[in-house]
Amino acid sequence: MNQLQNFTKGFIKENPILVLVLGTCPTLATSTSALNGMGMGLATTFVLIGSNVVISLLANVIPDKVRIPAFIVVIASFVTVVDLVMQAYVPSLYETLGIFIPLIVVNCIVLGRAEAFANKNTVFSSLLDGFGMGLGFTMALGILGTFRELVGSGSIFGYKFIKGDGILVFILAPGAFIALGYLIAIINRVRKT
Amino acid sequence: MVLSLTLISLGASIALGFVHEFTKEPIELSKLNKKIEAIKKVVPEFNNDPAAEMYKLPSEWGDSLEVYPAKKDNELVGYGVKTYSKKGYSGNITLVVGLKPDGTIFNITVLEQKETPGLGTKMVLPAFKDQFNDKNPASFKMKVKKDGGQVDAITAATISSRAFCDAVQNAYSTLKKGDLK
Amino acid sequence: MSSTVLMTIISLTLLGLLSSVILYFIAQKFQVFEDPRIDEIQAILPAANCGGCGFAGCRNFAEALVKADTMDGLNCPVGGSGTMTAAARILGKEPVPADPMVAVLLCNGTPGNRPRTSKYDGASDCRITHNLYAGETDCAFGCVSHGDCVKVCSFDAMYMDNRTGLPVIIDEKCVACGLCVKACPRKIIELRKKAKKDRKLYVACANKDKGGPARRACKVACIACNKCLNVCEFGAIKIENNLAYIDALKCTFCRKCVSVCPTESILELNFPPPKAKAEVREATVNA
Amino acid sequence: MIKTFPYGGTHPPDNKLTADGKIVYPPLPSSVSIPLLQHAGIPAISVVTKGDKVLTGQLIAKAGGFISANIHSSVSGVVTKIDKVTDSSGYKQESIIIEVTGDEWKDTIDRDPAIRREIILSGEEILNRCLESGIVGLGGAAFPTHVKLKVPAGKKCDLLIINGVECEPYLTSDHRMMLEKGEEIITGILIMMKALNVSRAMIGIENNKPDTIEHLGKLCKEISEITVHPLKVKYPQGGEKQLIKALINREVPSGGLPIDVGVVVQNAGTAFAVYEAVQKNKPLIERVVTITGKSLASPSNYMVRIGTLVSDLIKAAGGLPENTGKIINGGPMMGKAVTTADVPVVKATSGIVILKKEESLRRPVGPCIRCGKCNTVCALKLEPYLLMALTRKDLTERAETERITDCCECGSCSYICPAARPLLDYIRLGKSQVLQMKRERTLEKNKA
Amino acid sequence: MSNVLNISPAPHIFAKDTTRSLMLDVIIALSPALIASIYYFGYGAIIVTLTSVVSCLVFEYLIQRFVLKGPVTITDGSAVVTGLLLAFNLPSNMPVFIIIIGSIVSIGIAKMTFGGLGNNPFNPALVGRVFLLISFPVQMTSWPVPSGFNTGYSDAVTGATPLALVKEGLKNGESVSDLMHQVPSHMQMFYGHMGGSMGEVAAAALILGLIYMLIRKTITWHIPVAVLGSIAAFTAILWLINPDKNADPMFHLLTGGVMLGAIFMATDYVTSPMSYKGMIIFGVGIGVLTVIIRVFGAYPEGISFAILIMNAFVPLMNKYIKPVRFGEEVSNG
Amino acid sequence: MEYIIIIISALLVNNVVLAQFLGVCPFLGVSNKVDTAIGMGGAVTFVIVIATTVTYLIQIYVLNKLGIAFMQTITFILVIAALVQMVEIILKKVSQPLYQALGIFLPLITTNCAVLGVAILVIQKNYNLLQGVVFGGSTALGFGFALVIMAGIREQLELADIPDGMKGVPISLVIAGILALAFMGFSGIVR
Ligand SMILES: Cc1cc2nc3c(=O)[nH]c(=O)nc-3n(C[C@H](O)[C@H](O)[C@H](O)COP(=O)(O)O)c2cc1C
Ligand SMILES: Cc1cc2nc3c(=O)[nH]c(=O)nc-3n(C[C@H](O)[C@H](O)[C@H](O)COP(=O)(O)O)c2cc1C
Ligand SMILES: Cc1cc2nc3c(=O)[nH]c(=O)nc-3n(C[C@H](O)[C@H](O)[C@H](O)COP(=O)(O)O)c2cc1C
Ligand SMILES: Cc1cc2nc3c(=O)[nH]c(=O)nc-3n(C[C@H](O)[C@H](O)[C@H](O)CO)c2cc1C
Ligand code: SF4
Ligand code: SF4
Ligand code: SF4
Ligand code: SF4
Ligand code: FES
Repeated sequence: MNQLQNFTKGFIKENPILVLVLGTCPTLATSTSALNGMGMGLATTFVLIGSNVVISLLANVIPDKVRIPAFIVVIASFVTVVDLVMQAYVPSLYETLGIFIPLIVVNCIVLGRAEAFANKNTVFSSLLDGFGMGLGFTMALGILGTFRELVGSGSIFGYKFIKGDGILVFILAPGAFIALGYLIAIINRVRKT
Repeated sequence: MVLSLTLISLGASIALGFVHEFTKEPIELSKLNKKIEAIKKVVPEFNNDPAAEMYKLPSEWGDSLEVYPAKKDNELVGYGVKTYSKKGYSGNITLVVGLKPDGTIFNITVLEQKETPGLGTKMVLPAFKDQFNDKNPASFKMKVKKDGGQVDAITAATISSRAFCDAVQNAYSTLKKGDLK
Repeated sequence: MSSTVLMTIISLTLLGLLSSVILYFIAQKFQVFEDPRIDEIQAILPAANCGGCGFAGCRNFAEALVKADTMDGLNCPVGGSGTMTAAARILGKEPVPADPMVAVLLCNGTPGNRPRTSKYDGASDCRITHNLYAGETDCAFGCVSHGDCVKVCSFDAMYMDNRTGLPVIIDEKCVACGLCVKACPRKIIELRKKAKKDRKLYVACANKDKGGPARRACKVACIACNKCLNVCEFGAIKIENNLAYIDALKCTFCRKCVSVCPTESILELNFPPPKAKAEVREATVNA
Repeated sequence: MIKTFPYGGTHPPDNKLTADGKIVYPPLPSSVSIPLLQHAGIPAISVVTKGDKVLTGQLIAKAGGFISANIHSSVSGVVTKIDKVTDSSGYKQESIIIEVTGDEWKDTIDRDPAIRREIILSGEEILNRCLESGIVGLGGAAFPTHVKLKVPAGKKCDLLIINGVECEPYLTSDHRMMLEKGEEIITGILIMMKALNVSRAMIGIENNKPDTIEHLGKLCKEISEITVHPLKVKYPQGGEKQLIKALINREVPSGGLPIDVGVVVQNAGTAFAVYEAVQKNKPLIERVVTITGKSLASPSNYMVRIGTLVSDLIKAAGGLPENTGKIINGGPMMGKAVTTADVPVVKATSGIVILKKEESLRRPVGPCIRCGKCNTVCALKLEPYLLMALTRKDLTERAETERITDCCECGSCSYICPAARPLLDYIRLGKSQVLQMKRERTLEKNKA
Repeated sequence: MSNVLNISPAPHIFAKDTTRSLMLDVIIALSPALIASIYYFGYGAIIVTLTSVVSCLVFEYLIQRFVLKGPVTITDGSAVVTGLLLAFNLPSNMPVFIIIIGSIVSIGIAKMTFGGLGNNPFNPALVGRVFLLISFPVQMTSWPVPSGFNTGYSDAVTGATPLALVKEGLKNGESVSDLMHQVPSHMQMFYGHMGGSMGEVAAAALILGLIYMLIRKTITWHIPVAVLGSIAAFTAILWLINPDKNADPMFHLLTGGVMLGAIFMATDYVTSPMSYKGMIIFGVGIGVLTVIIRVFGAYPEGISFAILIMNAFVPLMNKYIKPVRFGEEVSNG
Repeated sequence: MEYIIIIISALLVNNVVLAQFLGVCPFLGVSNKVDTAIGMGGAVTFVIVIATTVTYLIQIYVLNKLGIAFMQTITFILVIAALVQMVEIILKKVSQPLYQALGIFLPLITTNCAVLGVAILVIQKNYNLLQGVVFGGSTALGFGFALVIMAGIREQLELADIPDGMKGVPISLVIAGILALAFMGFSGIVR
């Protein structure tokens, strides 16, 4: 597979959220605003790239039988790094994302990529794959976050341009589900044609 | 194979141990900063280290509140009182209330709240919280109008507004009992 | 090195050790052996899950392929010979060549050809109509035009022609999965060997009534007059149950039968002009 | 309180236009077509060939097996051909076509109208006579009566129920029969009781036929074994399961037969046919048919020779009205629409209903609004909306566990549905698919 | 050829009721309440109703025509019912754009997404209402006070509803007997002289509608009786335990959306169980949840939530609560 | 009382899936059949209760004692992964029927973020062990509850004609949205 494809397939074709529907929890929880969504996306991207690279490096030395626990250790380490670094340098974002930072560990995308891709591919391909997937994730979160922020509170990236409130539901739980539902439906349609 | 996993764990733990070492201080610092920043916002200009001079006062509810005296050239210019209320719509509301030495409210910031976005969260907006500035709880009735007070509640978020008043009142009463002349 | 770092290292290493031991034992106990070739073959199958191979889905077919001794009788009509050769290569077996097939409709009962004798007013479903009665015309064998076949085709290879009231098969899209054959309650869709340039020559009729009633019911019905049987030099035609049938494996496309058929029930498609009868249907509609 | 079955049911407008029409004997037709399959089971086998001369009442086709029935010529004449003729099944069926030359009866038949009450034949002989005479149930299913009157080994029968309900709108053939041939019917009942060896019989009649209830009640006054029971008007009370439930509160188990609860149900007309066969040695060659419809000039009840074309009857009833949209063989709830008026009357034909164009069309189908009305009217407590949905999605196995095969095809669900869903259309299809699946399953089992 | 007969499987005759006639019955049954609310709230009621009904119809048309590209069935009347009921659930001074958003949600999200009439698991009008309640809490909780027929719309005098007043009062430690002086008398409430959503205030008019629908057999008694009965029973127990902290059952029945919900919204065919047993359980569930939310929850009124929550259980009820088939459990005596 | 509040809060008011967004993937993935939903609900409850107990003890007696609380994530996930597999083994030995009912779901649970999420939340909320277990158990029941309702609705919709693009995940999300909307009615029942 060519390298460009490794990079771009995460955007639409195999977009982790919109097509594979993985990692739904952080998607729903952290897309209350564009900024939060993208923050989460970038944190996940970092973990993805890191774990993909390390795992593709180690793939040959890890025996098959302890593959999964080994992957988990690697991934969890990166997550802890992100956790600590964010706590230190972007404390306010860290607070809003809350429990969903440690939960990157169980985000199926990360483990899934490690299993399905990094395990079998070169370091460079894995890096591109992780980066692309991460960006796809970030993009989807960004779109969802922007939409929810726009209709939910009438602002974009915190910049408010309508007076009063938006349609509050959209920054609450029900709105998250509904908005993601329609977003995926639209993507389904677009992909079909 | 047991060995390889052990080695990976070893590698990971070494890396993590060091990252932790590196970030330990910035994390402490950022936590501290948040407090200091908050205090800076709510009291007149000062040049001491309120965090270092922090002391605790027993509150009416049996526990104690942190009080941060702010001094300019060793003269008391105000107090930052870290206060809270459990009566919020969801979870506790934690504020830092800045009071001048005479008990007049200088400014308030919200440290922590988990209210509903778009409803209770409006308490962080100046439109609501700034109505307390320059009011002295001794004369100002710290209750929402619905309950016979003078505070304009956030529309459709009376509960949050009440909790806010409650927290402010708590700060004032605590300070008054202990320190305020 | 601070004590925290030390603690970290010791505890995590211990934990890693412990869990690796646990997981190792578990892994040993629980390895379910699954032939990796199943995955490989599934990967090359079209993933249409149409059941054209006779199995519940592509995965089941892959399992069957891996298990089977020879590839005899195992064929994925959707993937065609390319896929089957690839599968054979993975398995190290001989591919069994299967002729490409295509679905054809053995009925030409357009409204012009088949006068309507009643009006159906029940649920729109071929099977229901078929269970109820002979249909809107006097032909109890022909298409009842509710498109059950079209509904099941998952390759968009069929549509109902509103003018003729008959399903039309799009040769390029049809993969010969046979779903329509199964769906049709009148059993009037047949999978025939695909000829070059999509040429087709077949008796487009399924009426097993005797000549008279058949003809009365439909202008282009096969009346079993035996003329085609007699003119065919290749023994490709047989007549059973008052109905002629042209064997696609023996037919050479000489087209002699076409001209002798008194009812024009032999259809020739995709032949070069002048005798291009692809418009037969339309012609008869307009009539 | 007046009896009825407890759950479900509906009440379509009666429209019994011919309730007061005495049974008319129409002129003989010029030819008859007698299908070889007009009963439940396998077709009869023709014993005549083209050109044969036959007498009225002569055997022309022999029962093709145990569940099958003899067929007799209903006229005297010449067999012109044996050919496929479209009958009310909607398909072409093998039939014997006889050109009528006169009305010469076979001389073994006792044509004396006087009533013979005395039953001389033994139970065994009665069964034989029914078999010979080609008697089948006239209530609709046309199940061979000799089979039904023979209680299977291991089963017990303690009651005969006579179905005089006639719950179908429009139809009045049983009504008129019971009114005009009451005594024969009572004798027929006694004959069947003898064959079944039971000492009790009940006649169930819906309340909308007070004259019949009174008439039969009077006739049965002295006969303590037979009682007449008025029933509340409710469709489908004529269904045997409902009738049994209404009369004696026994529930035929799902998938079972009335005999499983010790009951045999026979139609009132069947009792008359049994009487004629046993006492008069007359085979089943004619029956009462109601020809009716709002647009028809003179709707009435006719005593019709089997094989007469419906078109001939309609002519007798004033001719086919201009705006006819549908001709139904049977009642409007369960009858079959026919493609042409040239279909023959068969043993099971109880009536011909003619609907005007505007009455004959279905309403446009809408989505199911889950109103539950279909569930409420289903006397078998099925969930028709669900059965239809399952069939539409080809979920045959689930349809089986939802007991689709219990459906008696009464049509109440389709009748009531406000969204005009073709419920029964799909349920019928689903039933056939479940049966197919079961057949395949047993095949599979036998193979293994 | 001209006289070709029609053929269809049996049966060949049909009952008179159609989907449209049933919907029409509901509309007729709703009209007393509509008249009452116009009487109490004036032009506002008319504007809200019109906006809601028209926009429901328009959105159903647009979606069927341009998004689903299927047949257009707006004439079946279900969208009108949804529109009416949505309007009935709103204050009579609702800004028009919010009503339109409510219609989009009702028709677009809650109904057409699932394939239109008959497929939606949740009551469309209530989804619309709850969506608005949470999105626009301010507008959704300022209730115009009935003032005879008035012509004001956006400037109507607003006040709290009896439920809200009592709830607020109880929270502040006042006793029920004190509070009862602040709210209209039971008789006034019965006739609808109180603040509230435009269609729900006049219990008398709603009961009239119930009687009509029962006579016409549009609905059966099971759901309304189960809802009202369980609310009465539950609140009676609370009231008997502590009459000073809990309002009497009559108060609970007459205030808020209980009547409207029990009679018109819990009975929606599409979103309620099929079997009578299921209906009773459904109704009791609604009753109990309503009281729980009213007494313990943040919202003064809970019936819309209660109905929606019970809607979610309907498929399970339909799956597990089935009629015992004829001949399934034979007990022949 | 305190426990009742924890239970109601976790079950209804702050339902894991509908309000807290944990375990959404299996909620969407394993909700097409009521029977499997019940199985999954049971399996998750089982694992969560055990996992919270073990992780709680590890946090208190290992991580906190050693001053390495920041290692929470990595230890918890390893423990959970090992635990799930151990449960699988033990279950197979101890109870065959239970294994057959829950076994197929166990591998799915490791990557269910509800399990790790609850373990972390118990620590964050400063619960004691019993509170933690009750919280974990009722959270898991809340998960099963939502899952079963969802499965019921989806089974019914299987017979309906849903617009093509909405089939599968999108419609499930919309249903979840409306459910979340309805569950907001419980807000305020417990603070
Ligand atoms: C989902 C939801 C979130 C809410 N959030 C808050 C909130 O954060 N703060 C608040 O005071 N009220 C909140 N409320 C509203 C309260 O339940 C209550 O209705 C309101 O405070 C009544 O106050 P009012 O008199 O100002 O209208 C919320 C309601 C709902 C349904
Ligand atoms: C829905 C339904 C309605 C029926 N209505 C009648 C009826 O009105 N009169 C009748 O004699 N048989 C009716 N039958 C047929 C009876 O169930 C039963 O088969 C018949 O009475 C048996 O008598 P037979 O064998 O003499 O025909 C009906 C059957 C069904 C399924
Ligand atoms: C079916 C239905 C459900 C309702 N649900 C609610 C609700 O959940 N919350 C609410 O505040 N109002 C709801 N309302 C409106 C209330 O009944 C009422 O207008 C308002 O909440 C309080 O009015 P009251 O104090 O007169 O009861 C509903 C109305 C209806 C008809
Ligand atoms: C008795 C009855 C009650 C109804 N109640 C409602 C309702 O509460 N909300 C609504 O949107 N539609 C209602 N409808 C209309 C219709 O059933 C509803 O829009 C469907 O849910 C749409 O699929 C009702 C219809 C009937 C016949
Ligand atoms: S036309 Fe028939 S055989 Fe061809 S792809 Fe479609 S269903 Fe299969
Ligand atoms: S070919 Fe068969 S399935 Fe297709 S429309 Fe005709 S009758 Fe129906
Ligand atoms: S036709 Fe079948 S399903 Fe319908 S009501 Fe009658 S018995 Fe029930
Ligand atoms: S009667 Fe018709 S609309 Fe009503 S539930 Fe049955 S099928 Fe659906
Ligand atoms: S992200 Fe939470 S379960 Fe998948």
